[in-house]
Amino acid sequence: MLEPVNISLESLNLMTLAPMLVPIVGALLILIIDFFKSEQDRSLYVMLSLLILGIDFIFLIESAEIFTENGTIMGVFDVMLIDGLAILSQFIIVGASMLFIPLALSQKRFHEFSYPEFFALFLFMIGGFQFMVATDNLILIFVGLETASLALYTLIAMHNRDKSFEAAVKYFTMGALAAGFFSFGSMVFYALTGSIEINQIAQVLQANNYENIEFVLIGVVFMLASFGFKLSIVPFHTWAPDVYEGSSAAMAGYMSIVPKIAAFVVAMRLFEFLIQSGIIWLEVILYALVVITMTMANIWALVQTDVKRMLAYSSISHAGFVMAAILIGTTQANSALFLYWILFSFTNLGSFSMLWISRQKNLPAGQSSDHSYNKFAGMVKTAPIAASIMALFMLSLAGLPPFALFWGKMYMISSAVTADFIVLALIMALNSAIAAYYYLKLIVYMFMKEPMKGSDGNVSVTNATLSLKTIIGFAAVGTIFAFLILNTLLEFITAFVYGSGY
Amino acid sequence: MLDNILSILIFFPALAAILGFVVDKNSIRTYGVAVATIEFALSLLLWFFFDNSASGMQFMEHIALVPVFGINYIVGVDGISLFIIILAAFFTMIGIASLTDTKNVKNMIITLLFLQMTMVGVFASLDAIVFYVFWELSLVPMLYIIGAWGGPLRIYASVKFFLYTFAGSLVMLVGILVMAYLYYQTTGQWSFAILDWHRLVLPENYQLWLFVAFFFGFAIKVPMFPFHTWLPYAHGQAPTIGSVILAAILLKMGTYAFVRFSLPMFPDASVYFMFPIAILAIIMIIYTAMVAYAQKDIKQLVAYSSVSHMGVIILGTFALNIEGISGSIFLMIAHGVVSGALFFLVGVIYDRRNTKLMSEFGGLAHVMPRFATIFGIMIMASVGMPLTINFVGEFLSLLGFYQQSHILTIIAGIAIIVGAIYMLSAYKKMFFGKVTKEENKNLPDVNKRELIALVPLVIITIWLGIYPKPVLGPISNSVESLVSLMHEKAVTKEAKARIPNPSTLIIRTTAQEAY
Amino acid sequence: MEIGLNHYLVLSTILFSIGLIGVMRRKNLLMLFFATEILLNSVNISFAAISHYNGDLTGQMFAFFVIAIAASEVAVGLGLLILWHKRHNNIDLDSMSTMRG
Amino acid sequence: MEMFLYIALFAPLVGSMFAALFSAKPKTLIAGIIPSALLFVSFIASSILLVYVLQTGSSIHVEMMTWMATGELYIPFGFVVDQVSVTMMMVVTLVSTVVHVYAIGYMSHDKSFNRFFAWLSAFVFSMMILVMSDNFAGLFIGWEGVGLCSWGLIGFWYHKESATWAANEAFIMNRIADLGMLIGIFLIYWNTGTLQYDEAFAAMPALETDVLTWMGIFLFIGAMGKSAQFPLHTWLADAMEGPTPVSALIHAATMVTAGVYLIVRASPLYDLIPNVGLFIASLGAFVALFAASMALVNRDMKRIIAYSTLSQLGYMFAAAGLGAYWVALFHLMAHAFFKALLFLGAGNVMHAMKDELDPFKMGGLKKVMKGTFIMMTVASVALAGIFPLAGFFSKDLILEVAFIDNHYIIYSVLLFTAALTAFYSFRLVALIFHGEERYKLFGIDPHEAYKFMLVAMSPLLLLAVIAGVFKMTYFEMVTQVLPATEYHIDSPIVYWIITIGTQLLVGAAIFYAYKKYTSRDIKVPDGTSAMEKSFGYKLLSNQYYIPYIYEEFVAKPYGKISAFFWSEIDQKIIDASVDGIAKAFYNTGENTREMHSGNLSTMLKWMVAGTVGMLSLAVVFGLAARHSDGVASILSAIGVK
Repeated sequence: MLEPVNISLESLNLMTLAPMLVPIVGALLILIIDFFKSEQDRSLYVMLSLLILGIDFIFLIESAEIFTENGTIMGVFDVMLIDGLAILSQFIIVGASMLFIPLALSQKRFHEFSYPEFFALFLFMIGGFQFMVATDNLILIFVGLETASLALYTLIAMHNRDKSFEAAVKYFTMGALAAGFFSFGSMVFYALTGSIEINQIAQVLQANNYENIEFVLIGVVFMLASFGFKLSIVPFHTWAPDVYEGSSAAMAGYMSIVPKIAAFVVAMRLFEFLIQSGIIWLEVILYALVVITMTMANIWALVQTDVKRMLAYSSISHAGFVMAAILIGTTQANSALFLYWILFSFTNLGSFSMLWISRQKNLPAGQSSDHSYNKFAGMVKTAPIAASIMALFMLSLAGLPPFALFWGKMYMISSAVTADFIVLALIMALNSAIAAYYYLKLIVYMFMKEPMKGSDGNVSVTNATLSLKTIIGFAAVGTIFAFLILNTLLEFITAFVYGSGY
Repeated sequence: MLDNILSILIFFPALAAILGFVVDKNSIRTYGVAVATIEFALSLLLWFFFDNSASGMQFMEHIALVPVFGINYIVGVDGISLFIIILAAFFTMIGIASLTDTKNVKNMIITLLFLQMTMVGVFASLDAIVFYVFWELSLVPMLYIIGAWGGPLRIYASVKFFLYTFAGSLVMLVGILVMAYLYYQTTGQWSFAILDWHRLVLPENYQLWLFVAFFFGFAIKVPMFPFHTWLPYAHGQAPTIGSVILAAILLKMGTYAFVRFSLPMFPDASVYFMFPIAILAIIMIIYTAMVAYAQKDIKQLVAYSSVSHMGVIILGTFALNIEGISGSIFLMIAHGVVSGALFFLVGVIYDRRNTKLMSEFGGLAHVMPRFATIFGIMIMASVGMPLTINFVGEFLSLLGFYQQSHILTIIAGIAIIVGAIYMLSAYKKMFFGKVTKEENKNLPDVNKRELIALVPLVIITIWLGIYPKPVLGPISNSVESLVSLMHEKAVTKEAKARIPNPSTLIIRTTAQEAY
Repeated sequence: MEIGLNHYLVLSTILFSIGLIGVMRRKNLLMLFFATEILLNSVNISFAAISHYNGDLTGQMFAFFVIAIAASEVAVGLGLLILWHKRHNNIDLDSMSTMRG
Repeated sequence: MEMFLYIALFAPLVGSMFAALFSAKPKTLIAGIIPSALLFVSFIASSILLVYVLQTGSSIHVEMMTWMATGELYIPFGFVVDQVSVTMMMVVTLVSTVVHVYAIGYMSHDKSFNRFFAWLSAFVFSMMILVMSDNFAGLFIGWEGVGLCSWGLIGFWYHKESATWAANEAFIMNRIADLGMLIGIFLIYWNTGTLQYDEAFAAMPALETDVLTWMGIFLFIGAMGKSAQFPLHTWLADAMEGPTPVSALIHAATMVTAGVYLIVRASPLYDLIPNVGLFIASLGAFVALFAASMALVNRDMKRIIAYSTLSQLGYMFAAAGLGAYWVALFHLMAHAFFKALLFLGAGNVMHAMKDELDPFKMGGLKKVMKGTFIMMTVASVALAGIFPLAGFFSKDLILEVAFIDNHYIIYSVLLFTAALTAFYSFRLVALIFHGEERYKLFGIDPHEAYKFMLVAMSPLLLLAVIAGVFKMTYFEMVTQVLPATEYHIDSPIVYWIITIGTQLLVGAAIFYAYKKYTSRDIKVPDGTSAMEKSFGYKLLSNQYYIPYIYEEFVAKPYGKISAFFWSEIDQKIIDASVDGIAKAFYNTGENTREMHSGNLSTMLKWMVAGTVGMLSLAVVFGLAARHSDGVASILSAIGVK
């Protein structure tokens, strides 16, 4: 006879589940509304999603408060792990999502936003990501990852263009392979340690002093491959440009931020202890991956003719840059990762939103892509403010002070310097110079070239609405005045990262 | 108000620029002139209340920005930076006032006002990160000015300018961060305050590496040989106002930074690298002067001459004694005035003929006597005629370096020969001889608007050449404390020997003692 | 000969490799999906075997989750496949390369 | 007295600025008169100072204001009027007053009349600074200032290619020398800690000879440029492109003697380094001969006089180099008078001959230009050193100095040169004023210059005749600051032999020149005569091919190297490598973008490849770690630590 299960509800710490449950419940709510009263305007769903995310955010604030008081909490059979990383990354996930959702209210009507399923899936995805970051159980990570990914594939496909199907299929197939890698990697760790909780894996490995080092490394390789895919690390990045190109600009912007921070957190949990235990191989491999990803992505971005594709490569490069934090592995580096990503989300969402507002319903005549550089030629004459804001985002992405991303870069490079990675710091710095070229290229087009013949001047801002403008304004203000909140952010992040032992 | 005068000086133009978007484009020029004049008046006020006898920082302001990481908004001026700030305000003023009719004049003026903010900011900031912010930010308006109003190759030139200097500064950024880390290691506190860093004594090998890191940022900005090739393009393509400000102020950022960062922070490294840098400077002086001689385009010629003169500034800076450093700082101002004026002058003729090729001119002295006179004065100033502003700087720079090396100074002194060669032959080509081209026969002489810019420059050129004391005095005071700081901080014996100890020097205020 | 843990692991690895090769070689989208299924399920074998060997249930739990995820993947994948087929009348990988560079 | 000092110094500046006000306007007579009047004022003030200095024997020293002061360096605008500088002031103000007045007539038809006076007075001001400064830096101001004005005045007729070329040449050559001067100044500063003459000289005896030698050499290099000593001499002859009053003032009387003045000023230094002095003297003697030889065959009136100037400068340097500073200064003064006179006379001739310069095309002008004829003859006699004119007292004294100091080579060179001097001077006089009236062939109608120009020249005439009278007064005055060596040949017989011998030699040369060049056979040379075809003649008339060598081996290569630097090094190496880096990145992108072929299969293969790559590395590393002992032994076996 099995003994009756006897668990006190309190020990489950159900509160830990609350933030993840909010979007899931919200998604169900949206589906239910649709069930009872279909054919509602998208603005309803947008606002509902926004509210739900708002509630999510409030829960997050609460857990942040709890964390500051009590430190890390485990819950639900010790499956949930609410530590600083989890809270910080959820802040980014939810915050960025809140910035994204209003972009659905564009001037032009796009297919996907008229479906309530879109918003439901979107919320599911957020829930998935939240699960993913708030646990160190490989199963839950896997489940969260796949929930989110599957939702994301669908969201991309819902853009309902040939290219978006293509993108979705590519993303999906590669995602499936990555899932295979993940499960294989988990299996190896399980085989080695008999556990699927990262904490315990680490303990066991350290206890037996990495005796089966080659098997550990095999596991690490598969994990790296799997997260390399999510983080678009070269050579696992090939999906990124196509998927970005295939999905709507807003979605692309979103993809460059949220899935990656989730993956970063998991990567941090997984690789940090390995790095700390001084496996040279991992250090070398990560070093190589970081440098190659940053540099090659930048180089590929140089030759692009489409702005969105360029931004895709630029996002890859930024991911490589941030990946350095995992390699460096100090508290400062990990804090820098979060700082960078918060600032990056402002800027990158802003720049993708700028593409979004310049989006036409159909491909402009004589163009092979939605956002070719040519389209922006002479924008300063037709839409000076939009051009200035776009330039602002570009300069920020290039790491020009005092705009948001500069501070992230600076802090990240500083962390490299502090950990004696001087050469890496130099490479990171000089990559900004390469990157500056293609960001400048857009500025050159906007400010120094004559407008294309036949463009009526409004082309560049056709898709703008108040809500889009608000988001862009928000991002722009955030980009310019980032230095004002920097101290608060830094204190907050450092405390949380430090508090979770990274 | 005086407590915040530096912040006002920095941010007033930026604020005015933002408000400028509202101003109608027919009135924008007046607006620009008014703003720049106010700014200039404020900078004069700064000078007026500046304590000439003090050597330290004045008008300091301190606002915490990111205290956890030691980044603070700290500004202040001493004799070294004061005059460059005034010069920046001055050039913006006369630049806007004499602006010829261009397309998009509104954008131009707003950009210039932004540029002014960054320029003043660079010279006033005493926190490395804030310095870096302004340093980098100054690229953007200049990029726009060259790229939007420049010549046929403007995009290439502007992007090259931006990327090249940007790449150099990024290496410097790493240097800054390393420096901050070393400070953190030593004191347990993050700080980017330059004055804090000045007090930090570093072992020699650290100094060497850091020196190199900073060197890239500064050398490209200066620009030192062999990093100079962006400059002829930038100047060649930039509109007049862009060249003027680039030559007069932006280039000085590099040399100023050497004085502000490299020397006091890395005295041993400065001594260690003195000769390599001096050799680079000499190559700059002679080689670029020769290249200037080979130019067909007068603006390119002036651009290369700028590089050549910057070599003398570098040489003076690395003399590491009071004479040399004071001379080099004075020469920064002098070169600003003179090369700024030369670019104005080239602009005058370009406006009339739309060409800068010297072969298109000839005999201009017949048709434009006033123009020829002013051009002549500036050329003579440029070749270092005594009683012009440049001579004081060049003389002191070379004099200073002579203490460190006789041979190198003699070679560097060739500057005064090769400088005369290209300048005089250019002057001869453009102004002497008969008027051969029909188009040149009826060129109007300089007009009032152009005189607004040129006459003050001529006056300054001669006034400060005859009586440099009001400027040289404060510079000298600050440099004296700089040199004594370097002497105290120096770790190696060689550095101690190379850097004089100012407290043992006899500073005179009159020659009468001997009689 | 007794069948031990290693045999299962070797089998799993072989299957995984087959899956990998399939992923690389297949030009038909449907076959590609099959290959990914092989990948995932090969891992399940290992999980089950290790779980049995270790005497705890975690591995089997993982395997169940993998199965569930594989199933939902198939659902989404087939959906996408059908959409693609509807539009292009083929499911050839080489036909989807409009985006490049 | 300070007031007079300032008046003497600044009156020319005021005059210059006054004239400059009118510089863009057509001829305004007052723009010539006022500067001339102010120069006269300056002359009067100088005279008062002279009297003061003579009477009291003391010097006047003022410090007007600080110029440069930083670190230990302190340079004031300080001025000193002592026996040496007051001599120079007298020469400068007197000659320049004369030249100014003369120029009012000479330039009366020039459209840039006003500009001329602005430059000319500015020159005088610079020259006054040069001679009056109490420190080396101030001297350098004047030094460069006169160079600038010389540039402006040589290139005064800027529409002429040759004039502007000569102006630039003069400026650049002078700059080469100025570098030496500058280095000399640096040396003085870093070794004595000051640039004030008196302090620096006071500190010098304590210094090492090496250092002093270098100081002497570098200062002398400076002097070589300004005084056009070999090898920097070519500019002086070319400078004759300027208006003749300029040649008289700048390139005969004042500026070119600045080098001599510098050596005299720095006599305390050169006294300490007799070796350098000997070198200076030797070079001076060489230049004297060298220049005189070129004057022998030249066919350009002004150039002949210019070479003569050069030659006389050689004399002065010979004297100064031998330590006879007061003799050098005395010759400088006397030379200023008669050479300026000679030039102004030549100017009259030029005017008369419509700017014709070839004396072979003149002849017999004494009939129409009596006044000029007399003046130029007297000046030539003075130049030749015939008793009792000025040249006798100053030039023959230099010969004596060389003789007494036992430098017989220098002595004989100088003596020979004296004969040559007499020859070419009277060759010129004979060709211009005597013989056939060859000018008629060219349809020129010569006329005498304005009366007032001749009147203006008369003080010079007077001084050229009687300057020798002041020798003893002068000696007593300047030797208060200069070494007072009296040069007397002990044995009266030797003295008389030498003196009379010299006079006879010179007289013979004059006679020969007259004989040769007053004959009716003189034709305008057409390059066919045997003499003209001889190597010696060609060598001399081409100035020893030195300008040619400079052009071919310095100027042209400089241009070529510059062009090479620009097009090959700057653009093709430096700039191309910068662009090359950028291009390399870009091309890498272009070449590897095929990685993103858009084909899903390829993408998957990349993923698998990446994994497999890492996997193999992992296995290698894992095995290596496991068998680290074995690996280490293998590695050490192949020599890797």
